[in-house]
Amino acid sequence: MLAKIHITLKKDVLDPQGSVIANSLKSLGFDNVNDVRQGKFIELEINSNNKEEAEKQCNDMCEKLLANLVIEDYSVEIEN
Amino acid sequence: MLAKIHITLKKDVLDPQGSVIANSLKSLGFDNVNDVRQGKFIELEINSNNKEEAEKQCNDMCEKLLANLVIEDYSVEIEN
Amino acid sequence: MTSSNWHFDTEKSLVESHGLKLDEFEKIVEGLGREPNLTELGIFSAMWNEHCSYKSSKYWLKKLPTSGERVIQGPGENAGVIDIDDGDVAVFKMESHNHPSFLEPYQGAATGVGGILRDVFTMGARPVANMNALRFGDPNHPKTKHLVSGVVGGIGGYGNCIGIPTVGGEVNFHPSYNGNILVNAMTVGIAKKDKIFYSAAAGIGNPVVYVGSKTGRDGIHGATMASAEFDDDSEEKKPTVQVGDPFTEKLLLEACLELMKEDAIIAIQDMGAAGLTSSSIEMASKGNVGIDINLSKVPMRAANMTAYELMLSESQERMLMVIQPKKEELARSIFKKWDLEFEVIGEVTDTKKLILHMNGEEQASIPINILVEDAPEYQRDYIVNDPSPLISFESKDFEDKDILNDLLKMISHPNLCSRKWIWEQYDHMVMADTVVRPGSDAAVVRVHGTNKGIAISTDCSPTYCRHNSYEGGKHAVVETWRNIVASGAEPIAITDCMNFGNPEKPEIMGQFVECIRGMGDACSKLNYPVISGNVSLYNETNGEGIYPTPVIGGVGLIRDLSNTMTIDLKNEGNVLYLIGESNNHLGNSHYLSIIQSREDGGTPSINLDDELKNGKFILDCISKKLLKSVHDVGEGGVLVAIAEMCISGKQGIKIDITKDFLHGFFFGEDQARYLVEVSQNKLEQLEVDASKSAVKIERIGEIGGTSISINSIGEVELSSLIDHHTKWFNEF
Amino acid sequence: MKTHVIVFPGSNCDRDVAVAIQNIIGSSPEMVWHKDSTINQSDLIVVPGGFSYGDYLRCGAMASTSPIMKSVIENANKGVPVMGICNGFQILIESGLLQGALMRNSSLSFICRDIIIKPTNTKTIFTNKSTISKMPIAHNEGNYFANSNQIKEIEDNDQIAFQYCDENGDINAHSNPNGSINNIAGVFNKSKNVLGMMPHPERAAESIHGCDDGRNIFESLLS
Ligand SMILES: Nc1ncnc2c1ncn2[C@@H]1O[C@H](COP(=O)(O)OP(=O)(O)O)[C@@H](O)[C@H]1O
Ligand SMILES: [Mg+2]
Repeated sequence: MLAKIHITLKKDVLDPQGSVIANSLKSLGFDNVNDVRQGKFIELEINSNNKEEAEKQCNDMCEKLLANLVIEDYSVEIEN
Repeated sequence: MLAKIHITLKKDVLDPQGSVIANSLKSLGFDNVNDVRQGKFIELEINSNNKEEAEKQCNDMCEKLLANLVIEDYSVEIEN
Repeated sequence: MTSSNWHFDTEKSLVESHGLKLDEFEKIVEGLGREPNLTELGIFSAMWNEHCSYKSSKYWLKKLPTSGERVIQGPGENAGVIDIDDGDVAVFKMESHNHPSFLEPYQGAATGVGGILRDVFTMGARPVANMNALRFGDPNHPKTKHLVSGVVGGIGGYGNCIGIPTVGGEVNFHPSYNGNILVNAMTVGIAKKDKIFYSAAAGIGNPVVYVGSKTGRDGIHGATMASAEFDDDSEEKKPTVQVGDPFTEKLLLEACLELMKEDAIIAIQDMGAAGLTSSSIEMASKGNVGIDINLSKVPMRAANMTAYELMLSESQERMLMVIQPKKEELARSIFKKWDLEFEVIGEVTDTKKLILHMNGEEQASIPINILVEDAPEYQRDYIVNDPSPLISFESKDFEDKDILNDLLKMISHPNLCSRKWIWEQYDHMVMADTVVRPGSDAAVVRVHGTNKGIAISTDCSPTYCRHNSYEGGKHAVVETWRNIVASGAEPIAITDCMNFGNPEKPEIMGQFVECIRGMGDACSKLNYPVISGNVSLYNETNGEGIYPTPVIGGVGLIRDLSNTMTIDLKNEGNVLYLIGESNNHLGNSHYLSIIQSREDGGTPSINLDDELKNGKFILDCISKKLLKSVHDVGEGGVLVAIAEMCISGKQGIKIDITKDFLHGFFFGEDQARYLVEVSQNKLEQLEVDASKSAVKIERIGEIGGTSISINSIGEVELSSLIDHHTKWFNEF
Repeated sequence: MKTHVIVFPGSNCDRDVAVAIQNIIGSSPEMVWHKDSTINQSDLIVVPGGFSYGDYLRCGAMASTSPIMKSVIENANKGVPVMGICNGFQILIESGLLQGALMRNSSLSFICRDIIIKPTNTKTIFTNKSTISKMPIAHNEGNYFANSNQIKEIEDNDQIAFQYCDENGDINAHSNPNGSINNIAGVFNKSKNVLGMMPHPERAAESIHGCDDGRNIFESLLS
C-alpha cells in the first residue's frame, strides 16, 4: 500500500522558510498571497494487507522518527 | 482560498533523503517499508474568488519559484 | 570497411545524436571491423567526446611544463601529486561543472564538488581543502541572482555536509557569461608518499569491484552535454542533471580511506564523467589489460535498466577498484560497515578488450586500444588576433579630487566588493586546521598534526586574456604565484581549468593556444609546473563564446607556520611600503571598467624576471621576520589593495605621497607588486635589503587613525569603507 | 579523565573535538561507533558536530535513534557529563535529553563565522571558568525554539547555558546570528550535567585558530 504522510509545523511555531517564500512570491508580483507554510510530504510503500494496521504503523513511524512533536504535526493517509 | 501544493522529485531522480529515511525506518523495526520519497508540502492563503484563476496562479508560482522543474514535479489543489 | 553497409538516414541521426562526426563513426567501423551496436556506440560517444578525449586540446596541453623536483605525479592520473617533505604529499586538481550548473545551479555545483573530491581521495589522499572559481553574467541579467544563490548554495551544501572546509576561491561577473556560467571546483588532499593509489588495473583474474551508490538513470549523456554548445532548447535537456548525495560521499570517503590502510587495492578509479565506461576503460588502458564486466551484477536503483544505460549513467558517489582476491572479504566488510554497495562485477583479463555481459548475453566487445589510442585528436585551425593596443593615459584626463569617491565606487562594485556573503555560507573551518580564512590572499591550511601548511589560491583575469591571450595566460599563473608568496609560502605547482568557447572556431582556438603559451612561459620561469587540470570547451550560447578563462589553482608550502602572512594591517605606527615598479598602466583596469565603463587600453605586460625577483625578496623578508602583513597588488590597483588591508585590519592609514598622476598611481594595474607593513625598528633593514636586491620600494604612509587619508586629497572613514565594501552582496 | 566521543555516519567534527580534548584535558578520548551499544564508564561523553545521516529528514533525528544513544541517555541520567556541539546539540534535543527544537536559521542560509557568547549560568561543571567568549558557529539549523511554557521552565531552572551577545556582552537582536529565541546559543538539562550548544569550542582551542576562548569549557570540566 502507498502511505502519504504530511508533516507540518504547529500553528504557534514560526516558519522562517514560509515567510521568505511569501516575500519572494510577493516580489514576483503575487501580491494576493498570505500565510505561506512549508512542510514535508513523505510517500512510502508499506507491505501490508490491512489498511488500519498500515495506518497504525505509519503513525508510529511519525511519532518515533518522521515528525518532531515539539514543533510538528502529522497526518497519514493510506491508499491501496 | 487555501492552496495545497505538493512538490516531489521526478521519478528517475535520486532521492538521497528518501533512501536514508528508509534505512532508518528499517533499523527501527519497520521492515515492511520500501521506496521512501521525500517531497515538500506548501500551504498558502490566496486571495481570490475564482478557483480556476487561483489554480492558474499557483501553477505559475510553482513554475517560477516553488518547484525546480529540472528535477521536480508539482501538483496544486485549491480548497475554498 | 566503409560505411556503405549501414542505413545512412536512420544511423546518421543516431550517430549525430551521440555527438559523433560521420568520419569518426567510420573510424569506429574500421577499428571494430563491423558496425557497433547501440551500447558500443554509446561507449564510443562517451569516450570520444571532447570532455573525455581532449581531442582539440591534447596537442597543446603537451607543451606545458609538468615536471619539477617536487612533482611526484603530473597530469595523467585522477589528480597530481607534489612532495611537501617529511614523507607527506599534497594531491590536487581542479575541474569544471559549467553546463550542469547553468541548468540546475544547486545540484550542478554540488555534484561538481563531489566529483573533484573523488578525484582526490581516489589517490589515497584525505581531502583537506576545497576552492572554487566562479564566473557569472551581468549582475542585472534576470538569471544571475538565481544562479549565484544556487551555485553558492550547492557548493556549500556539498562541502559543508561532507566536512571538508571550503577555504577560498574567486567570483566575477561579466556579460560574456550571461548564457554560460563557469563553476570550477578544486580540491587539495594530503597523503603519505608511500601510500599513493593509481588507476592501472593489474593481475589477470583479479576481481573488479563496484562500490558506493547504486546506479540510476541520472546524467545519461552528461559528458556529451558538457561538450555541446548551448542553444535556447538546452533547458529541455534537463533530466541529465544529477542530484548529489554528500552523505553517501562522506561514507565512501571514509570507507575508501579505511580500505587503503590495508594492502588490498591494486587499482582504483572514480566514476566521474561517463561513469562505468570511462572508469573501466581507463583502468584497463593504463594497465594494458582487458576487463570483463557482468552488468547484471551492477547495483541498480531503477528497474529494467539496459546495458546502454548502465554504461552511460553518471550516478554520483561510485568507485571502481581492482583488489587483491584474498582481501575481498575484508573489503566487503568495510563497505558493509559504512552501509555502501560492494559488488564484484567483473575481472581483469588478458584480452585487452572491454567485454560486457548482461543476462547471459554479450553486450559489447571492444579492443581497448581502439577506444583510447585511436581516439580522434585534432590540430584545429587557429588564428591569433592581435592584442588590443596599449593606451597610455595621462594626468590631464582625470580629476584628482575624486579619488576617494572613485575608491568607494570601486570597492562597492560586484567585482571588487567583499565576498563574505559567499564564504560565510561555506564551512571554512571544519577540520580545525584552517590557518588563514577566506578574505586574505591565499588560504592556508595546516597539515594535520604538523607545524607546516599548504597555501592555495585560484585566479584568472578573463578580460586580460580576451585582449591579450598570451599575457593573460601568464597573468593567471603569476597572480596565484604572487598570492601564495604573499601568504608566506613557497609556490610549488598548479592545476588548471581551461574554460573556452567553441574550438572549431579559429579565433577561439587561437585564444586557447596563446593562453597555453603564456601559462607555459610563466610556469617555466617560476619553476611552477602544471600537475593536473581540466579542459571545458564549447562554452557558448547561441554562437556567443565566453571570454577565454584559463583558471589557475596554485599550491605552495609554508614550512613553518609562524611565517604565515595575512593582509590585515596590524599596528598603529607601522609603515606601509609598496614593492615593485609602478607605471600607471590603466588599460583594461577595474578603474576604467567600473568608473568609466570602458574596456580598452590593453593588457598589462608581465616581466617574469621582476616577478621572480620581487617574489623572492618578499619571501626573504618574511623569513627574516621583517614584515607584519603582506598583500599583493592586483585587481583595482594600489589604493584598492590598501583599502582591503585597512578594512580587514580595522586600521586607518595616513598616506603621504606626491605624484604627477595620482589616478595612474592609485588605480593602475602594473604587475609584480606587493604592499608590506613594517614596524618602525625594521624600516632601515628593509630599505637596505631592497637596495641590495635591486627591488624598487616606496613608502606609502603610516598606519593609524580611523580613516584613509591622503595628503592634499582628503579622507574617508573606515566605517564608510566597510559599509561600501559589504553592502552589495547583502542587498543582492 | 576518561572521555568518549560518539561517531555517527556523517559526523565530521569528531576528530576536531578529539584533538581539543587531547590538548586540553590531556588524554585522548575513546571514539565510539554509533552501532556499539554501551559506554561503561565515562567522565565525559561528547556528541560531536557534523551532518549525521546527512542531516536528512531533520537534523539529528536519525542519529538520535542509533543504538548507542540508549547508553548515552542512561549515562546522562546517572549524572555523567554529556556535551553536544552543533549537530550533537541537535541530536541531544531529538533524543529528548534537552528541551526545545533547532530550526532553520532565520536567514535560511548556512552561517559560518565567529560569534560572541556570554555564559548565563556559571555555576555548572561546564561553565565555571566561562567568560564572554568568541568562537565560530557553522550551521544551517541553529535557530533555537521553545514554546513559552518551556522557555519559562528553562529560565526558572537556570538552564540557559549561553546567549549570543556583542563585544560588550549586550544581548540584542543585532548579535543574534540565527534567530534563536532570547539569543539562546546553548542549554542544559535540569540537573546541568547535559549541555548542548551550537558554537564550536573545539574550533577556538589553539593559537592557530586565531582565538582560544573555547578552551575554558574543557578546562571547567577539569576543575
Ligand atoms: N588543462 C590541463 N592541463 C594539464 N593537465 C590536464 C589538463 N586537462 C586535463 N589534464 C589532465 O588530464 C587527465 C584527465 O583529465 P580528466 O578527464 O578531467 O580527469 P577525470 O577523468 O578524473 O575527470 C588528468 O590527469 C588531468 O589532470
Ligand atoms: Mg577522475
